[in-house]
Amino acid sequence: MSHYLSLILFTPLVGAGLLLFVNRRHESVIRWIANAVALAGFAVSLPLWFIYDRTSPAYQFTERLPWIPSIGAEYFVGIDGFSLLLVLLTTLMGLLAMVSSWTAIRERVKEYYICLLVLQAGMLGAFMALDFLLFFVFWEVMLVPMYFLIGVWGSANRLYSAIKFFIYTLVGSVILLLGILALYFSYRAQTGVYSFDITAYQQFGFDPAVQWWAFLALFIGFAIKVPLFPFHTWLPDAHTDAPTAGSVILAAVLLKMGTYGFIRFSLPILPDATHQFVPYVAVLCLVGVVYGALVAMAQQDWKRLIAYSSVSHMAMVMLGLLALNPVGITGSILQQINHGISTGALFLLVGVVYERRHTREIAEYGGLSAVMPVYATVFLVMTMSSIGLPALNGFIGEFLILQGVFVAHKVWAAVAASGIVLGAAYMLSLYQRTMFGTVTNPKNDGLADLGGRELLTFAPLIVLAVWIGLYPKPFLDRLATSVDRVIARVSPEYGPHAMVECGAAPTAETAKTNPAAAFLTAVPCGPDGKPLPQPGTGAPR
Amino acid sequence: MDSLWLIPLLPALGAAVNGLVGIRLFAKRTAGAVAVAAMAAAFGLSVLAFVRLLQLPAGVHEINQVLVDWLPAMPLATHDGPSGILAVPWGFRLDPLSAVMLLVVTGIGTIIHVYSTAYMAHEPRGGVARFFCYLNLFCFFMLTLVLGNNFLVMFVGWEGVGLCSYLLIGYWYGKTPASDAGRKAFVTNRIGDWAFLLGVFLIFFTFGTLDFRAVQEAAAAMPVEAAGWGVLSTIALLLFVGATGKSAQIPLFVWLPDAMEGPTPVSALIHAATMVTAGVYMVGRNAVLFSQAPMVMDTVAVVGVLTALMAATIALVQTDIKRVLAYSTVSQLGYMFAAMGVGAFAAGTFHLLTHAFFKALLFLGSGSVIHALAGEQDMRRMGGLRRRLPITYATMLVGTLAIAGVPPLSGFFSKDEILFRAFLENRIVWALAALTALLTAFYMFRLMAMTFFGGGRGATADAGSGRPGESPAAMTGPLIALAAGAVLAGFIGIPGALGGGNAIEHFLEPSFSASLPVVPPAAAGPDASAGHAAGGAPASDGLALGLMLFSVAVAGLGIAGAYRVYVQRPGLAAVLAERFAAPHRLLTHQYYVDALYDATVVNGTRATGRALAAVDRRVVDGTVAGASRLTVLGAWVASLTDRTLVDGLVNLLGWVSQEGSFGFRRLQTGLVQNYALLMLVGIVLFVGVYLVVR
Amino acid sequence: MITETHYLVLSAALFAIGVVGVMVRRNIVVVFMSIELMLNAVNINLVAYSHHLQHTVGQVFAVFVIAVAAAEAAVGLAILLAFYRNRETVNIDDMNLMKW
Amino acid sequence: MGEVVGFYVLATLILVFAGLVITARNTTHSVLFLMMDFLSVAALYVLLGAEFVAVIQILVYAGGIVVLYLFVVMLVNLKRPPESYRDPRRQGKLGVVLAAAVLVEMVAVAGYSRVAPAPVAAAVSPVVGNTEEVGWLLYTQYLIPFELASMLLLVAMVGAILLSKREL
Repeated sequence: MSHYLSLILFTPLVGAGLLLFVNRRHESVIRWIANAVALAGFAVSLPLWFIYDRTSPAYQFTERLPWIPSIGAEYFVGIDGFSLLLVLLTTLMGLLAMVSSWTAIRERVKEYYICLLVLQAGMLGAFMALDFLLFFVFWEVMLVPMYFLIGVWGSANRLYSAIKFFIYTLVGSVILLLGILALYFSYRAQTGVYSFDITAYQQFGFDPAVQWWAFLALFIGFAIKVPLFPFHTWLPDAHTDAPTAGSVILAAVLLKMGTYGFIRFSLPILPDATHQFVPYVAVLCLVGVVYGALVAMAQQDWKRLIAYSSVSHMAMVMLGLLALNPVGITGSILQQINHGISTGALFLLVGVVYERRHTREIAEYGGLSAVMPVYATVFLVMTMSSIGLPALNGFIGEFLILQGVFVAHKVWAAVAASGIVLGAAYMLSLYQRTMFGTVTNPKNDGLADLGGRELLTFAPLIVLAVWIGLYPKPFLDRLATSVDRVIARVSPEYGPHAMVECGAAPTAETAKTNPAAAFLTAVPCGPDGKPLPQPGTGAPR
Repeated sequence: MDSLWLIPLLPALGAAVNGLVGIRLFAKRTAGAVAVAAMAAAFGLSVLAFVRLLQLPAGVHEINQVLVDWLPAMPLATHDGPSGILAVPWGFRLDPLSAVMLLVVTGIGTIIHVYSTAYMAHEPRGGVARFFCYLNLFCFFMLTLVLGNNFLVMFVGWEGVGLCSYLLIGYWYGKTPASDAGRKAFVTNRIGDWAFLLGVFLIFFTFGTLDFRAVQEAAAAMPVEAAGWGVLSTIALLLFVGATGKSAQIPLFVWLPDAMEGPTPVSALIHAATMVTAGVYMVGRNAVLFSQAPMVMDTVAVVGVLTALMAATIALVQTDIKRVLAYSTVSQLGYMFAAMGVGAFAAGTFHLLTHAFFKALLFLGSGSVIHALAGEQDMRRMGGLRRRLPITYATMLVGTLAIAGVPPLSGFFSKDEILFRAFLENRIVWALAALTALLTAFYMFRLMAMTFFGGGRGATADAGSGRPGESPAAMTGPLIALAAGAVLAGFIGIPGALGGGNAIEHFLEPSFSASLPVVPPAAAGPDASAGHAAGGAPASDGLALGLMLFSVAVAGLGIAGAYRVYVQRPGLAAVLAERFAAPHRLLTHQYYVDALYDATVVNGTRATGRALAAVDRRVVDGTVAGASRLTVLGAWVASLTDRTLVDGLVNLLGWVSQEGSFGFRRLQTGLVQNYALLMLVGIVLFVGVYLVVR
Repeated sequence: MITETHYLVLSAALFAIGVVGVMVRRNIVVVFMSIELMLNAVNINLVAYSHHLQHTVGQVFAVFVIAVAAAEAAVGLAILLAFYRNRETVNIDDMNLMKW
Repeated sequence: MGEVVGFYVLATLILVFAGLVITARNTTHSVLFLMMDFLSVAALYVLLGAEFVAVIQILVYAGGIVVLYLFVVMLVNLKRPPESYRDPRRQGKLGVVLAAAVLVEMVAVAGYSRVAPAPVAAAVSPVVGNTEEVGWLLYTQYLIPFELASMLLLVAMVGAILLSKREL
């Protein structure tokens, strides 16, 4: 048992505590400390990438301490492939958000950075928690700093947006809590043990009726966070009025909480209910994909447009999960990372011009290519990443999702794929309206191009976008065993397959009684973890 | 030359150098030199690779190289259960078809790069580097498209060239029409890509692999879907829709004419020679698959020939020199699709090759004209340039003759081969194709006549005052090289009827048939695609000769017509336009297709978007707001109750205690000793109680 | 024979004297001293029982009480000085501002 | 016998000096009587076999605290008589009555209570001698209270300095 995850988790909190002791007048000291802490947080989390054992299907780096023994709640953290990528995304985006705020925030600097750091700790905790109650606590912890970020440092309509964000998500949280408690008591009723341990839940067969209600409750909680149509209306407001770093964190990490919730809780804990709900949720996703894209097309506000594009993209991510096959789920997770990178970058980009011009009205801009060529280039790369140009990250995710969905249901894939056509339409339209043409607004004449610090924030994102686009294997490898674990729960028919491919086949009756167990024993076979034939010129099957 | 992947990598490096360093630092010449060097090196490697392909032992027709895993193996169900595996490598394959495309892309690409160094010389310094960066990037993606050994790698190139096309069309981003055209091109292509992607999904679902060769083999093993619509037909149709987007066929052809807003070398390279032929290439790549779906083949042929005819008619009345060429390109692409549709894959590819030469030549020639006239593109303001631009005139004449199908230029052989095969397969297609050939000859000579013959008009007249005529050597050199190509390229495909060996058809054959080793090359019997021609009896030689004469006659008719109308009697065109006003208007407005699309799809989508945005604000968000209002109302009611009832009780209690406390207040004297006194009282009582109850 | 009861009565008497001092005197210094007397009364008790029970722990507590007394005296007198500096008086009856 | 005589002599001294402390008009006299009282109590401790506490009593009380009182009395240079104002609400007489009541009650308690003599003592300490035993207890069983007491003194010191300094 190591304390590595706790180290990662508490680094931002320690930083926030440190900031408490700094006099508020020393703004540059505060900035340096906060940025250093964020950098340290990222540096501390980075070795995870290397020491994570990609062949093991178990939760790794687990840490388990009693927390509230009387109700069975524990401080139980651990990560698998999903959380690994999301934790790294969080620390990276947290760092970039921090760096991007250097000049953008001029008032209440200390409180701002404390909020950001606490927010980061909340997100990390939510991604690491393996105890349902602990997860819920971190889930709520994220809410408060975000509320302040929007409400205090936001733009014109910030109070409305902040309260809307807070109350809307809180409603979801309450219903989520009901679902958690339903599972908790149901688990107690059937096993006699008080526990919030989700690793136990994931191996436990809940009563179908309980599953149905619990899925509904969890669905509402998570769907609001995703946000899935028609629960999405808080998102454009929150994004529009949040400060840049807030938008970045919101888009890059916070939205992932919803989809992460589905993959971590709803799918593996409630497999029967999942199968019942898939058609309905998928319809919402499909509506979301098309609807979000169409509404984005009509937006006049830069950030609102990207916010609606998020609605569309996140619906696509959800749809990938609902494919309930390895490719769809893998694509979905990868697309979460991709969405974090590209949409995070897009919000950072909006932040750059917002800081210079203090308006997000698309019509106020135009012809920026001429005055800010580097900016235009970065924006182009991220636009392309966002609309899924092959060789950039977005394509890999979208392809895997759509291929997975296609196998599950062909019409869904056809409808969802239309989202990429519409995506090109609205993003290129945005690009044209802002970057192309001549500079018509004299205020845009002297805009400074990206500075060194700003360029530094985009460099890792561009590198990641290209890396995932060209060689996503390291990412997909780290997801494989975790995906298999979920698949073994929701789509056991994929179990025997891996067995056949992986040598040592368990006996037929083990496979019959518990396909999931048979599948799991079959996973670690082969030292390289994938004894699969080399595709290519092989004979057709 | 073991590394096919080096070929696309070189232009990518060139693009990276120009993009990262060049835009800031390079002089115009340096930027051009870097780009040309990258392309020339890629061309050299391509030739080496081609030679190596020729040296392969008999029976082996491809070089397959897997660079690295792209998507690692993941289990995914196919139509026969959950045992499929989705795995995609970065794999490259050189076979005869891709070798031809490879040479076209790198060869013509290099020539056009050289041309661009002169053509773009007036641009600002950073702009030149940017231009070459895009152009090299385009070549990278095009080569990836050509060399990819599976659908996904091809799709990288497929979309990548779309991006570069977008960037290059919008190269002069300050001009609204340019950026509009770029966006239109990209989005229209995306519609095609939508179908293409679905086709790819279905291919995996059906065959469990995305490798081209494996798919062809598997498709060949399935029954021909002659009678009923089957999954192969669906796949083929989806792929073909993708091809219509990229190759500007009905119904997605509208973007190509607009794409002429880009610089002329771009039009030559991307929108004539290479990118737009990607659709044709893709169909050829999947020849076996398409052959198994005859209904789709018919669709391809009909769409191709209709596009060819429609574009040719539109080209008749265009006045912008580049738009004429653009519609001509659409028309010629239709030709190629018609060839593919009638099963003449080799002929289609042959035409692709020859077309790449003469259309690039024509575009570059028109660029030379535009360059000489300082940007003038309207043919009505040209004329009499024959003497002013002798090299341009001569080379363009070669190109025009080639496209018109005058023997022995390259266009004659390839076009004739298509017509011959169409005649054998489908007379209607043949008839329409022949009509198109007539129109082609006509409008091309109309272009020549309006540009080079007659007296100076408009821009030519203005420029007559002493502007030096001919373009620099860096522009005329490529023109001459391409002209040589346009003359000579045909000789690799001299049909059997003329005593030739039709070398290209035999060379390409392995790419269009399944199971290479199974069919011995010597047998030359009927196979999946190219059976009829090779197996044709000597009797068909006579037919072939007859058709050849016919098409020469058609070309001659077209040329003569154009000569009569535009050179001998210059007024006649206007008269004709007036007499046939309605058809003329229809043609000048391109059959109102653009207007129709704008009115329905484009504005429909936009209006839907606006409507949904309103719905989102009013209804969806309105519901949320309504819920919150309801809550507020409830809160108001509750607070009313609270104030009157609940608070009333509390206030009563407070009032009572307040009144009562006036008495107790006197205890609070503030004197320490009084407090001590009270403590003492407490102690006394306490101890007293203790003593009593002890 | 002196029993612990003798000591208890002695300490009770001393305590009572301290209480009287606290109650009747108005000079706050004297009041403080009276408190010291009461603490001493307690200490006598503790030490007496320590003797009676033959266990040292009572003395330990006496030591603690002395420590607390010292602290009390120091802080209390410091407060007194501060008060005197402001009000020029040590009369406890003048210190009645902290009411209500 | 000597113990009885000693006790009664010392008890008389203690009570007399205590009475003088609270009755003396002059505050300085009060302080001196207080010192005498403390010394008598110290002697009583010796009588009880608690030499260590006796020494502490002399050092801390008679030596330290009394001197502190003396300083304060000197510093508080009274311009007007200290007890000139008399608050009518103070009920001093009632206080005296209550004090008497307390006395009576406590004497009653003392009379009633009978503590079983010397229950084991368990011979916890490995050392002999009063001072050693006290020290041993302080540093073993009562280490934490002992340290806390030191913290308390430190805080008191800081507080006293803070309060009595004119300007911070």
